[in-house]
Amino acid sequence: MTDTKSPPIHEEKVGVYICHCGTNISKVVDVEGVAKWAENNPHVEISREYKFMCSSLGQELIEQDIKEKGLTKIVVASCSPHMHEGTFRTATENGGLNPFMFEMANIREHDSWITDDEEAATQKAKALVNAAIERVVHHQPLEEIPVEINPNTLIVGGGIAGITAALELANGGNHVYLVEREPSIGGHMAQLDKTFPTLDCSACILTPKMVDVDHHPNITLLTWSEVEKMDGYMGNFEVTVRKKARYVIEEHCTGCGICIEKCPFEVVDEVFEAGMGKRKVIYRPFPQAVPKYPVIDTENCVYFQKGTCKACQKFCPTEPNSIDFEQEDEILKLQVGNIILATGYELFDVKRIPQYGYGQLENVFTSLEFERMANAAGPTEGKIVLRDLKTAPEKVAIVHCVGSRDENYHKYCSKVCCMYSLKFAHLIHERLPDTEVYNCYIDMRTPGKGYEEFYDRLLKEGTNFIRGKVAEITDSARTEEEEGKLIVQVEDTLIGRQRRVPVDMVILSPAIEAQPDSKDISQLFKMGCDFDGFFIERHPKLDPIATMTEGIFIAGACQGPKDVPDTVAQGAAAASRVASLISLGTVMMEPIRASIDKDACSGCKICNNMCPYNAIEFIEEEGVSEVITALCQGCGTCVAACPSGVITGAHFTNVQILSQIEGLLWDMQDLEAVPAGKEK
Amino acid sequence: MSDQFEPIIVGFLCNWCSYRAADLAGTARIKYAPNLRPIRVMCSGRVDPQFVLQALRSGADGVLIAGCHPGECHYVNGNIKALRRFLLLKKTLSQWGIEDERVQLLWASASEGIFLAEKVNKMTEEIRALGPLHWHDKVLGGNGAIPIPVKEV
Amino acid sequence: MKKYAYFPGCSLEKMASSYHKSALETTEVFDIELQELDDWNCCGATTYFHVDAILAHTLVARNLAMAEKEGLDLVAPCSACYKNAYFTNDYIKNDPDLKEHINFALEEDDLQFNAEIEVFHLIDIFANDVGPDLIKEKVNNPLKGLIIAPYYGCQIVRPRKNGEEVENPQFFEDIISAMGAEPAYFPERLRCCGGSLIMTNRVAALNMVRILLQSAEKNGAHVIATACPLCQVNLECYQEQVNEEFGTDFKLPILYFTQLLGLALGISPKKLGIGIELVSATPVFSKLLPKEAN
Amino acid sequence: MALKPSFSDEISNLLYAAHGNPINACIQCGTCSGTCPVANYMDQTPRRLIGMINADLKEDVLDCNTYWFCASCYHCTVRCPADIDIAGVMYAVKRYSIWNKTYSEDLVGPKFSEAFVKTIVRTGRSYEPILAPTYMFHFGPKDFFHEAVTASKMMLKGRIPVLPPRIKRLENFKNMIRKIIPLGESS
Ligand SMILES: Cc1cc2nc3c(=O)[nH]c(=O)nc-3n(C[C@H](O)[C@H](O)[C@H](O)COP(=O)(O)OP(=O)(O)OC[C@H]3O[C@@H](n4cnc5c(N)ncnc54)[C@H](O)[C@@H]3O)c2cc1C
Ligand SMILES: Cc1cc2nc3c(=O)[nH]c(=O)nc-3n(C[C@H](O)[C@H](O)[C@H](O)COP(=O)(O)OP(=O)(O)OC[C@H]3O[C@@H](n4cnc5c(N)ncnc54)[C@H](O)[C@@H]3O)c2cc1C
Ligand code: SF4
Ligand code: SF4
Ligand code: SF4
Ligand code: SF4
Ligand code: SF4
Ligand code: SF4
Ligand code: SF4
Ligand code: SF4
Repeated sequence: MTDTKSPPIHEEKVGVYICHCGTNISKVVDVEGVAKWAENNPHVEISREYKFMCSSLGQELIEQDIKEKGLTKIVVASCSPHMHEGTFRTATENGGLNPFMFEMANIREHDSWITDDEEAATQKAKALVNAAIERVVHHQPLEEIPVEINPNTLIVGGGIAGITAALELANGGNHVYLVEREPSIGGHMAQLDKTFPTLDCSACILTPKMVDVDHHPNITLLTWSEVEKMDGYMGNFEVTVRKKARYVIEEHCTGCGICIEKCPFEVVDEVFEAGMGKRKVIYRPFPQAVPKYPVIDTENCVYFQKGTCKACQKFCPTEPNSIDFEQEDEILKLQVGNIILATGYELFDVKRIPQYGYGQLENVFTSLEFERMANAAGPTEGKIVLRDLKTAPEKVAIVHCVGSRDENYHKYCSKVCCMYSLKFAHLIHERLPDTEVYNCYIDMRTPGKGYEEFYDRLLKEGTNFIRGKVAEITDSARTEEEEGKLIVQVEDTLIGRQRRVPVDMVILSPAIEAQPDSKDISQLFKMGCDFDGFFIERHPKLDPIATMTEGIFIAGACQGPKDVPDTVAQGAAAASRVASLISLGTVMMEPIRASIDKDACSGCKICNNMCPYNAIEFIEEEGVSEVITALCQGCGTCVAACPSGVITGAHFTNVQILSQIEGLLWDMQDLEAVPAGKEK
Repeated sequence: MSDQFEPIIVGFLCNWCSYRAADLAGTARIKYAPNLRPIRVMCSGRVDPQFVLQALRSGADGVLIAGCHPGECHYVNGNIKALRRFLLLKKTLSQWGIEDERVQLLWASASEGIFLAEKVNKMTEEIRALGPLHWHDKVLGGNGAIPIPVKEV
Repeated sequence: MKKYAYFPGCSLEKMASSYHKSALETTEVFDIELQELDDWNCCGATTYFHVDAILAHTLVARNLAMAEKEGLDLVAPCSACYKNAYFTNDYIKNDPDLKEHINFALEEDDLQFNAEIEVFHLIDIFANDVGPDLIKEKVNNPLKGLIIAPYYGCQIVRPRKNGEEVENPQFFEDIISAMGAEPAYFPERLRCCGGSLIMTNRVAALNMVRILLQSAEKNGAHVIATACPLCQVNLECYQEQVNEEFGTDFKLPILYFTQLLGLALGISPKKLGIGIELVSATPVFSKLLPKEAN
Repeated sequence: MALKPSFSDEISNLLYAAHGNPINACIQCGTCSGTCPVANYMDQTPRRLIGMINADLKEDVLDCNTYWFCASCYHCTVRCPADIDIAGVMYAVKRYSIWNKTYSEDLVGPKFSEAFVKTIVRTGRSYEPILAPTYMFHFGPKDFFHEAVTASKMMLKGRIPVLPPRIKRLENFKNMIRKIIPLGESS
């Protein structure tokens, strides 16, 4: 290890400051004794004790000593570095030293507060102080890393989370690229009928926002597009986006929809209509889609499959014609400073629970199918009917917790399904007043403003609530009453009896799941996702928007199941986090980073896949590895892993930690035959 | 201090979880064995086996490595790498006759102050029962050769 | 040729001799040898577990150990035996303490069990080793026109926990189709027949049998196929009692799947033990469509 | 922890080697009871039994017929969202009750189990005719009649053996069992 910037170790002049913290420390630790003892360490120039080191007088003491006594390193033994490391680094800097020439010994939280044994506490304090001294002499000056923030932002996912974030940022004058992989933005909210608990029409509140996105001068909307690659780091990301061919030229198309009308072929719409309705082969997912341009589904298009048809092109009234069968995917490279991921959720595949009969018993529906059915713009124009599309059900059962709160599938609670199951009950009461509704639930989870009141309303509307998780749904009738019905078998746990409830229709409320590709997405964006596939936030309470990777933020259901109000709050919060970075222009990053001594690297590549952030690159030409400083988060995993020992973790170097270990064990050395502590 | 043997345990505590757990134990004034001497590392994944060996060599009777629970690592999965390294290291240590109790790995989140304190107490008791390590007699047989640090495979 | 250690279990000795016979006949067609364990002991069905779990595991392990000694995987035709063997094997694999305890006892019979074998149900052999395609190939007397209700019962699929396999298995249906017959829609096919309750709670058990018979009959089944002697006895021998108790009129023959398969393979009914049923299977065969002349 | 293990601890300890979660993980969802084909014949549904064990209601648990009526079909076990082996719990309570002889006299289950086990321990194989009288005694007259009729029909079809089968290495076998449980040495 070469020390180029610091004086040779023996010339270091360390100042040691032991804090009483009123009596918090001195009650148990012999502060004076420790201070005096520390003078014996050959590196120590001066050792003092003081009542309150963090007070301005305490800080001045340090500054003065640096200036007057020519101190080169500072040790403060007081509280946790999580408390005052910043304070004393500043004092060190004010004294004229690099702020990293400082080390803190925690003799309060880790010592005086955990024992009443004065002798032991004093001994431990000495060890901690000595360790800090032995460490600090190896400290190197470090500079915080300034990073300029590109003011453009990428938002991935155009659900209500992405839309909200995009509008917030764009309204503040920042440019946004909004990438959505479906032909239209809107996400799941666009599929819903009414939204709980106030029952506003989903389209009525969403459409205006979608239109705003469409017209906003600061938003570049890229639908039918996907991110393929992300390079760079906070402030300077380069993102590669594939804009899939629509086969419709956006510049010419007026969105008149004649092509859709004229296309002679229809297929079942598995995405937007959740399989409940059909769409043409050239289509817009729904009438209010944004953007308005249709897209050709090449897999089903007769022209693409068989080479004839072209009806859409024939009838397109624009000049020049807007249909272009030769169109190709476009690859775009975007430069952005920050990224917000708002990729939302998927629904649990209810076929994984065969005893609920979905796919086998025709009148078992999923919640999303029911939403489409209840939607006035949906396939049945809002009529609630069985699969035959004629018969109104006389009895409906709604099954809660399908795939949620279940160790066999997902352990977590999906949070929104109790509420929307109540909403469904209400919609049925409203449209089919004579129909009986049974909600089978384990616990009714309605925490939220106005939510419990909504539950209360449903109780009064006459919904039959059965507390019990449905065991199975069958068409195996055992009595006359059950003949021709779906039988919901469940224990009514409040009376302790198994019941068989014959109904005409069953609605399953499946778990909210992470997107099936969320692992890939998290790797693409070099951040983490949890076991269930939801993106991991930096802190579950105090930083639910940021991720462990600087410059990448998350919002909405991609972070965990949530309803629209929570999603909107996160979308706006993510936008404000990005906005504050943009307004700073340049941010300083902690210099705790790894670096590789290229000359000594053996090129074994072991470190390459150690790094959780993929911050280590192998340079083929030179046959060595290199740390991309801006991506490195300073965990030190690679440092510990390198068999050649050529990676240095700044501020946590091997020599610093090894010296700290020895300093810590100062009182044990004489027990050992061989004196350790040789420089490595 | 009483006359009984007081083992010295060097603790490598991860900055995000276990170090904070130790802070919390202090803030909550939980009383536990002062035998643990903590060193802060950014991540349990930073704990190089040579640190553990150095601590034992320099007179520690035990080493505690503590990090975030699996799945909660601040750096995605550094703790899993620590675990892997730890298991390898244990193999070597047991070949040298070093008892299992002396080197332990622990998951403690920032809120688990009491848990950490209890673990430190337990470990202190366990090592107290074993007695001092006497590394040089035990491992080197007095010949001064330095064992090769265990590396990732 | 594939070879397995065969653990017939107590009921196959006499009560289900037809299962025993037909199992041997049909496996032979597919070149599979079932080598009966020498001096096997009763595995206790479920009852041992009422008394002592370790005893139960030990008794099962004795049989397993004998199979292991031969270097063979174990096949059991009875679902209860299979379940016991499967779980004892599984538990011993995962619990070294249990293994030690059991081997301590097995010493007395000069045995040792390392849980290095696998345990299969007889029907697994036909579903996996043989497979529906090969069955189809060997069938020379397809059971055209016959509607067979596949009765899985409990322990072939449970308590193993492998998702859809458990709640929506298809292998029995596939075997039936391969015989040239039609598998009946049988929504209660996974429901317990109450076998172990017939002694302890007769009415409950009879009602459970009734539910199964009712479902099979309603869905047009001519016969119920089982893969377990306990299920067979329950569904067949108690039919009369069910009729008495509930005023029903069930006359559903209950045959082992190996008997039906044997017929499809052209083996004579006698060799398959057909003829000793309490509910005669003869009327069933009149349902068979005449064989096309070719 | 208390000095004397609670009833729920005792039952948990009896779940020897079973897979799954401890029974206090139960969320009282009722999937087990909703699934159970025998639930409507039981004094308490399986869910309630689990709840009662967790509440240490030892007397009430042992008094009810639930665990004797369990058919060991394992349907509850595979469906339990808390991954509790409910069928295993039923066995554990059965064992507890047999060991402590707390079952009520009019139940057939425990008698049957004991008789069955005795036969096997004596011969290594099970033999229905020997078994039948031991438990049939506990049937009501109507049940007994039914059993007798069914059994004689089976006898006619040659489906019940006349002589009890025995295994060959019976002494070894008995010694083996002695190592696990004390035999009443009645054989
Ligand atoms: C049946 C049902 C009823 C509901 N009812 C209500 C209700 O009444 N009230 C309420 O408050 N909440 C309700 N919710 C919840 C509501 O749907 C969600 O809170 C909300 O949709 C979450 O919005 P989001 O933007 O996070 O995700 P999403 O709506 O899922 O949007 C995500 C978007 O990202 C896109 N995307 C995904 N991956 C990528 C990628 N890799 N690249 C580009 N784009 C991508 C998707 O195509 C989608 O457009 C209901 C949910 C369901 C299932
Ligand atoms: C017993 C208990 C335990 C909890 N535990 C948890 C937990 O474990 N985890 C969790 O996530 N949440 C917990 N919570 C909830 C948590 O306390 C709240 O979510 C959180 O404190 C809300 O923060 P706030 O800033 O909105 O409000 P507050 O914390 O109430 O802060 C409001 C501030 O505004 C000041 N103020 C009020 N009016 C005026 C005025 N007119 N002018 C100037 N100042 C004013 C008040 O003095 C106060 O300082 C708990 C709550 C309780 C009651
Ligand atoms: S520096 Fe820390 S220990 Fe010292 S007075 Fe301030 S808070 Fe207390
Ligand atoms: S007909 Fe032409 S202009 Fe009209 S929507 Fe279709 S492509 Fe666009
Ligand atoms: S070419 Fe394709 S999209 Fe166009 S009308 Fe024909 S089928 Fe429809
Ligand atoms: S919100 Fe309700 S229905 Fe959804 S998982 Fe949670 S408890 Fe179950
Ligand atoms: S582990 Fe070390 S030697 Fe190997 S490539 Fe990385 S830096 Fe180079
Ligand atoms: S210190 Fe951690 S984040 Fe930085 S390069 Fe090494 S492994 Fe990656
Ligand atoms: S299914 Fe499991 S969690 Fe639900 S009540 Fe039964 S034991 Fe409890
Ligand atoms: S195992 Fe027992 S309790 Fe569980 S469902 Fe079957 S009969 Fe009921």
